[in-house]
Amino acid sequence: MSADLKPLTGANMAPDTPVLSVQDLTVAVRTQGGLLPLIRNISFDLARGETLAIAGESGSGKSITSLAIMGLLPPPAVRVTGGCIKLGDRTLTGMPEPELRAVRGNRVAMIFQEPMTSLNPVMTIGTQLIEAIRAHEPISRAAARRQALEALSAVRLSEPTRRMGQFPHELSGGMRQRVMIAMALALKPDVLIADEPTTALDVTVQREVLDLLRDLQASHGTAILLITHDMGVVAEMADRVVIMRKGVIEETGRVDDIFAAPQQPYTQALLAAVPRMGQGGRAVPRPDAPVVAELRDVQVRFDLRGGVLNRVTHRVHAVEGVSLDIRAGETFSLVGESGCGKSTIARAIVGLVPHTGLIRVGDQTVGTMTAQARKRLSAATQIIFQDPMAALDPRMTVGDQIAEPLLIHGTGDATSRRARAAALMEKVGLTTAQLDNYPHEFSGGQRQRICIARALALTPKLIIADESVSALDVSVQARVLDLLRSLKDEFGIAMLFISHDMAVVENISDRVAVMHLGQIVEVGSRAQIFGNPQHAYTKRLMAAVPIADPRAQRPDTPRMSGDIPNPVHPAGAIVARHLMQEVTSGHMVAVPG
Amino acid sequence: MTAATTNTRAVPESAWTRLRRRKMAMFGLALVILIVGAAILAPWIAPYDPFEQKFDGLTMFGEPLPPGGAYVLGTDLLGRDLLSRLLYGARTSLIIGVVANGIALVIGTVIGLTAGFFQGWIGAILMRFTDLMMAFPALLLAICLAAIFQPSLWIVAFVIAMVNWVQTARVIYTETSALAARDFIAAERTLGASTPRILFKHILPHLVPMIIVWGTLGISTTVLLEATLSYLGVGVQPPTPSWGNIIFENQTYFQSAPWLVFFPGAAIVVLALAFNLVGDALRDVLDPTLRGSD
Amino acid sequence: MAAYLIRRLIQSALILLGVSFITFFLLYVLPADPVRQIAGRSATPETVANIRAQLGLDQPFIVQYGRYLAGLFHGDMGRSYLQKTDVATLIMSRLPASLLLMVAGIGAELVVGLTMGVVAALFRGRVLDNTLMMTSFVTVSAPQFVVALLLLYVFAVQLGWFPIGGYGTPAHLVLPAMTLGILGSGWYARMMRSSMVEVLRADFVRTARAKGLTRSRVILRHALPNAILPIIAMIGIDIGIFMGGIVVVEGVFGWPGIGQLAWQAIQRVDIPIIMGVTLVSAFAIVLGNLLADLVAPLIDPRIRIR
Amino acid sequence: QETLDPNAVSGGNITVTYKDDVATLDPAIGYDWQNWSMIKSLFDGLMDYEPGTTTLRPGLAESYEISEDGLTFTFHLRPGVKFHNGRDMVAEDVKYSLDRVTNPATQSPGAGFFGAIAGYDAITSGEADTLTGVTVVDPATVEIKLSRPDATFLHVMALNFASVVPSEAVDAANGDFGKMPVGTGAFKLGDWTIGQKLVFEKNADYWRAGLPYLDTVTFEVGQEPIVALLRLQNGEVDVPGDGIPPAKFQEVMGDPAQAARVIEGGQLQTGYITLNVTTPPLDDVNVRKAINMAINKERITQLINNRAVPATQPLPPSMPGYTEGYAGYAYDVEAAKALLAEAGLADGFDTELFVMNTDPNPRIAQAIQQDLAAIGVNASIQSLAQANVIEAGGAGTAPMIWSGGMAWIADFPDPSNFFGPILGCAGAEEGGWNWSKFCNAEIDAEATAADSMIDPADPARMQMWSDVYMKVMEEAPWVPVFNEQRYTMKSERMGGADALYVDPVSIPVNYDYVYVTE
Ligand SMILES: Nc1ncnc2c1ncn2[C@@H]1O[C@H](COP(=O)(O)OP(=O)(O)OP(=O)(O)O)[C@@H](O)[C@H]1O
Ligand SMILES: Nc1ncnc2c1ncn2[C@@H]1O[C@H](COP(=O)(O)OP(=O)(O)OP(=O)(O)O)[C@@H](O)[C@H]1O
Ligand SMILES: [Mg+2]
Ligand SMILES: [Mg+2]
Ligand code: NI
Repeated sequence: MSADLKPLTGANMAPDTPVLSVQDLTVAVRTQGGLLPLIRNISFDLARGETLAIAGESGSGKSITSLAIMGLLPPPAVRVTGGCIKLGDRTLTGMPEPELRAVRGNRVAMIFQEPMTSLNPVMTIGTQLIEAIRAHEPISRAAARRQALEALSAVRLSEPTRRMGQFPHELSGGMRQRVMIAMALALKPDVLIADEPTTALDVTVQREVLDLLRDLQASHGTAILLITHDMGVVAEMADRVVIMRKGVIEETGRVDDIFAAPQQPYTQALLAAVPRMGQGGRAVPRPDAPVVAELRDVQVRFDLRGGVLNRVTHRVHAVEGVSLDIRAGETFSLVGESGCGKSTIARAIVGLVPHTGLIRVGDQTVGTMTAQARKRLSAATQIIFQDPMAALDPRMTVGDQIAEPLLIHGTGDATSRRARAAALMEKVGLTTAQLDNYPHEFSGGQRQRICIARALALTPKLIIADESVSALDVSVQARVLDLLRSLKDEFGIAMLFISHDMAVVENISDRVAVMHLGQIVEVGSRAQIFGNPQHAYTKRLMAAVPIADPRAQRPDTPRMSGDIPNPVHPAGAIVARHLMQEVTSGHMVAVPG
Repeated sequence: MTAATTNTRAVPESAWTRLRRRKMAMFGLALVILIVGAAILAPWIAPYDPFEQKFDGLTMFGEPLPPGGAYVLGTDLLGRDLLSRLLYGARTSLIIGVVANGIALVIGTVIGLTAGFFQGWIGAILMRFTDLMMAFPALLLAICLAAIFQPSLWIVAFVIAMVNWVQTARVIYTETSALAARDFIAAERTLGASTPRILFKHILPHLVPMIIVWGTLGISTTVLLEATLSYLGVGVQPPTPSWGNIIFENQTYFQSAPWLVFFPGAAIVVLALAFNLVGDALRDVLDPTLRGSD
Repeated sequence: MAAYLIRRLIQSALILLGVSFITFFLLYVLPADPVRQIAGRSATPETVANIRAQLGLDQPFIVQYGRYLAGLFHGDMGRSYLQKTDVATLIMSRLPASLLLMVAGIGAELVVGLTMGVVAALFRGRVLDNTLMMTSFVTVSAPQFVVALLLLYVFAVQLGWFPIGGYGTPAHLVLPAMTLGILGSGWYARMMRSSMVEVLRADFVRTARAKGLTRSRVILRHALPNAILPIIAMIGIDIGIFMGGIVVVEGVFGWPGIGQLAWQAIQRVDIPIIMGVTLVSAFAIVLGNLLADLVAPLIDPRIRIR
Repeated sequence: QETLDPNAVSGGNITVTYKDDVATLDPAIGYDWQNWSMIKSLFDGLMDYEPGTTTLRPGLAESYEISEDGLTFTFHLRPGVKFHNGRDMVAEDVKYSLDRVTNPATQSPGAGFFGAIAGYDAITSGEADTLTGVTVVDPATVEIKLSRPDATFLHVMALNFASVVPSEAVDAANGDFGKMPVGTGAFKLGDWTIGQKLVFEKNADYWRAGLPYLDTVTFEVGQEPIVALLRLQNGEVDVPGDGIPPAKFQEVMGDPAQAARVIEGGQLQTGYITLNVTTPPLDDVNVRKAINMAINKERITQLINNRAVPATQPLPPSMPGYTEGYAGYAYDVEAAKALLAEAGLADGFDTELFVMNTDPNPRIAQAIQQDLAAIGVNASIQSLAQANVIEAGGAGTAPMIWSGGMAWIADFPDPSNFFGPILGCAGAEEGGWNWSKFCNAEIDAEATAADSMIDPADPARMQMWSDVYMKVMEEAPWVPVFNEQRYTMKSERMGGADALYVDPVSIPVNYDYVYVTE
């Protein structure tokens, strides 16, 4: 693709005029009580070739701001009530829909938060790209196709020609996000708005997407408006940053300045909350503490059926011979890229998926269980699911849901259960007034805390936290981590912590296991893994973590553009197991080969 | 989400309070009450005996009388007062449209829910059975059952329930399978919740919107199905009136005596609509994600 | 794919077997005697017994059913008691008409219903939406016979646009298909509306708009195919409902389909015809469901056939 | 021999519609409303009727002789009659046809009519495969011997069931003769699209010179009566086979132009209620009489737009043997109540009334129900499919049945036709068509005696039949309700005497004699 810039609107424009200028923007939602502002008096400029980051906690109005720029505020309730948005010398606010349509995609493009749902599931990638191009350029289908292919190559998607004919569900999250970027960049827009482009991706993929954005910006000179709550991403990507909170701008400035000397207390708190590698607290390996959970040669396979008799033809080897011990009072972390089998182990421990091999929690062997044994197991171990929204029943009040385990286990009466639910709510930092609210009325972080409260209701011996903080913004994340840590100390609960965020893992763990394709490739104490990573895969994971310091220089990592490694094998196939070798006491590494 | 949580309501409103605020729902409810009331009070409010073939109810040539005059909605082909027959017919039609349809919904829900939740061989057997019933001509089944058992209102209601559960079962099955795979159900399992608890406390409430949609659509179809059965001679036996069989008895007269088709037809539409208004509102009110949007 | 088809066909065969058994049983216990119909009013008891024996109706149920099945496996659906001719011939001469009507009817139903649903969804909460949803209730509550006659009266008799009943040309098809289309559209309108409302909120629709596509393209190319997905399963269910409702429409429009054949056969307990029509319509339903399941992945690539 | 209509023009096509499909055109089997007259035009029997009347005349037999004892009939066949396939019709064909219709393998519903022919029992029991009573004297002469005298035998020979069919065509059809009929009639089957239409073509070689007038007759089946009438009004249909639907009756009669094309005629039909004499309390003759008195026949005829006349006895007025001046049981509620009280049922009783489920029968049943309620008899209605009502009637489980829609249009114009299967002992057994299960040996004997008389029109015989029916009325196993009148409508261009359109045998119209005027 050529590196020359698309001429900006109008010849009369001075080179230093901002491409995008937002002045006093106010967006309000119409409610029964009148207009309720969502964002107030937002102003910022975006210069050519610049990256401006908008950071801030969840619900601060970041997405609303970007949607206002695109003219895509959800009708009819939400609309712009004041201020103006200018693209070059054209005013976008109040522009009639057909004209606005010509601007969208062509001059301003947007990448949405959710790569999984932002592409039309029933259209091929190619069609979606081509139609975007042809909506703005009167060119033939063949020409548009060529252009689309170029765009796909530009985002370094492997086998672009084949991808053109594929459907979104056939691509991984990272690949879909690249398609979104290709689509946004195919028309060489002046401004690219990226709303949390990497939140849903795991570290290694996040790394690649960020690199890609930077490269494209360098070659096209596109101005990027980057929305994120990850301060690491801000530090790495942005030239300037806008900090938002509750619909207003708290602070604006150059990235270096803000990180070095934040002016507002909120910004200071935000930055303080960012977990950084190498800042882990005391780690206390407890080799003598009693074993709470014991896994021996655990294996989980999912059958894929087919054929006339619907017999098993393939199997997903999700977990392949995993053995580990979790001791009382310790935090054991499991890390690894998406699809490596972390959640499956978690589910096997609580008996949600059938397994072979031995899993013992306390004195309870997990397997085919009677209803009574099931209940006893649930009293001993609890899981906090990856997605808190999905794990709560949307049609039951949170109070009832927190009290439900007590009800199931026949503890206390209605009033005492409610009192306990109220106490738990307070323990996780929510108010008792919210007991009768429904899950959708809470923010993501709050929901996660509700899940924690529910998990604590039975005071289990082991809590499994599956990616419990990945989707939260830093300030909330810090609060939840603190909470988990204090609960662990208070009740002596053991914790299996699953995450792909190495910084968080380093902060919270006592011991760490690294998983790859269903097997553990390295296990040891936090110090051993982070201080002396042995396996190539572990090293790559470490390198992918963004550093929340604009001055830090990350060494270049080799880029991959391949698929997620595939754990599917034909039925009956035997998968080679890694041989583990002890490096130092308690630090085991898979022997390469 | 912060903004949304700041205006937390301290006292949650009951579903009824919220329902009461909706004008259309209240209108629908009023209609339902009106119809049910009319059905119950038929003997007191009907101007004439619904079975009496009035001497002055037909013209010399045996034609029914049009609306107006002594017979407000006109008379039928036997010279009976149409209004009185409609009022009494409401009883039959309510039993068919509400009770029979309700039983069908319950059967469909139970089968769909069981099959969708347990999958495995129970699910397979139930769904194959459902497929079989779907492939089986409902009308033939109805005719045979009714002929074997001798038609009466309750047999007819039973027959209608027997043929009408199939579609509901299919739809509920699909929905339940999807629900059962969701994380919050897994969460319930890890909490040690019993199967009945998961089914009734956590899955069933999510099926309510679907049940309401099929239930309200089912009202008019079952009322008409009863009429078809009457037409085939296996429905509610004459002279018992039902809205459906009034239409069917007189449908060939739609040109010469349109009132005989129009009024009962309108009654069915109003009944279905009334339940729909209430159902729609109820669905919204019971859906906590829509709370505050009213 | 082939394996899937074979598996489904085996399943279908089992379903048909079940249908044949139940129907045969119901007809066996039905309080009506086909021999009386055949023998006529002046027949002596000996004649009646003789005919009963000839038809094998004096045999135990299992023997009768076994014979019927054996016949079926040899492609023999038996002979009509009263028409004294092969049931297969009778059905085959009428089946094309029924299938044509069914396809056209479902087509009309979909066109009318889906359009109503989409329009209602686009104008959600406005007067047009309410009017359309109200209309959908009227159509599901309307008696078939009356609607059929009304259309016939207005469009054929009064306006003379179409022939008054009959079969043969496309013009003949319009009114019967329209009747079925109007009557069934209400269901689809309601389903489509809620499906469409949901899809219009989806992220990918926002993406499509962000690309600067025209409104019509966003609706027709992006929202519509996705909104139709849940409707496809409905069509499978609908074929069953359809087969039951076709009799009246065939009657009014003089459409020579199997509905009329079945109707007469039921009135006169012509068991071989009833069995034949039941099996053929069950087959159509099973096949329709299979087709719906095969079409679904064409529209939704996420559904994979295994 | 044949007097042709001087106004008649040859050629043209008419369109006739029916709701129900034509099941078969096999004369040995067809016994439906719509195929009866079609078969009449495709086939001929030895005997025939004057068009538009109930007067017998020779058909394929040019002449016939009856022996003194009335047991031997000798028929002399008309020479030069050809089947549609071109072959000459001979005496062998007559014998073959009679053998065929009586052979149990044919499953003819009309076999019972031939019970008087010698050897009938042997063939029905399977001991013989030919009727010993039928002999071919020479190719032009057939002799038929009866085992007992049968005054109605010539009528029987005029029935469709006695039609002469060519054996080679029956064999060639391989069981499907009903779909590929070959006869000697005025028309031959042209085209048959199953479920849609049949086209009859003129038989150019028809033995009645000059007939038929029409070139073709098209029958369109599967047409709802109300739609057929709309089409008639639109000029697309010439004769609606199912008549004028009740819903349209007043409209048609109210318009003079249309009313002028309506033809009214009598019909050999009686609508009645059977009272099961074996079921208490209907086994009490007083109860049956009370019920007879309770029915308001005038009102019931009004309900069907006065398209009938109230009946007093089983026979319709146009049937020979009808008792003139008999008033029957007059409508008298008080007298009825008194009779009931006498029977010890002053408070009435509960019973069931079975009825076939097609309009207007359930309506009539409701009117009957109301009349019964007036004397305290509480009858619940069982409105069922035809086959179920027939089953209940045959099994004797139905206390009362309204006959509408299922019976009884006479097969031939003779009083005996209303007795045998429906009022005689033979039909009273399990499964028979005598739904009142009325069996009186004395009356049966008198009926047999009347039928044994040789001359069917003998006034003494008519008197005997009149007696029989009067005695039946004494016992009151039926409530005769009305005799339906036929109302047919025709298109403007249809010609021919009105009588042809209300032909008592060829319903709805005698295709051989009608013509079109344009
Ligand atoms: N359609 C809507 N109607 C009413 N309020 C809305 C609507 N969409 C968003 N809001 C509110 O506007 C506020 C800002 O939302 P926005 O989506 O911009 O947050 P955000 O900063 O992007 O958060 P996140 O990091 O969670 O994506 C929130 O309080 C939210 O509840
Ligand atoms: N029910 C299932 N049927 C078939 N395959 C499954 C099933 N559940 C999980 N898998 C597969 O098993 C593998 C491991 O999945 P798992 O969810 O454990 O990964 P993970 O490490 O938790 O990934 P992530 O970080 O994305 O959550 C994946 O390839 C996944 O596709
Ligand atoms: Mg956002
Ligand atoms: Mg996971
Ligand atoms: Ni490896």
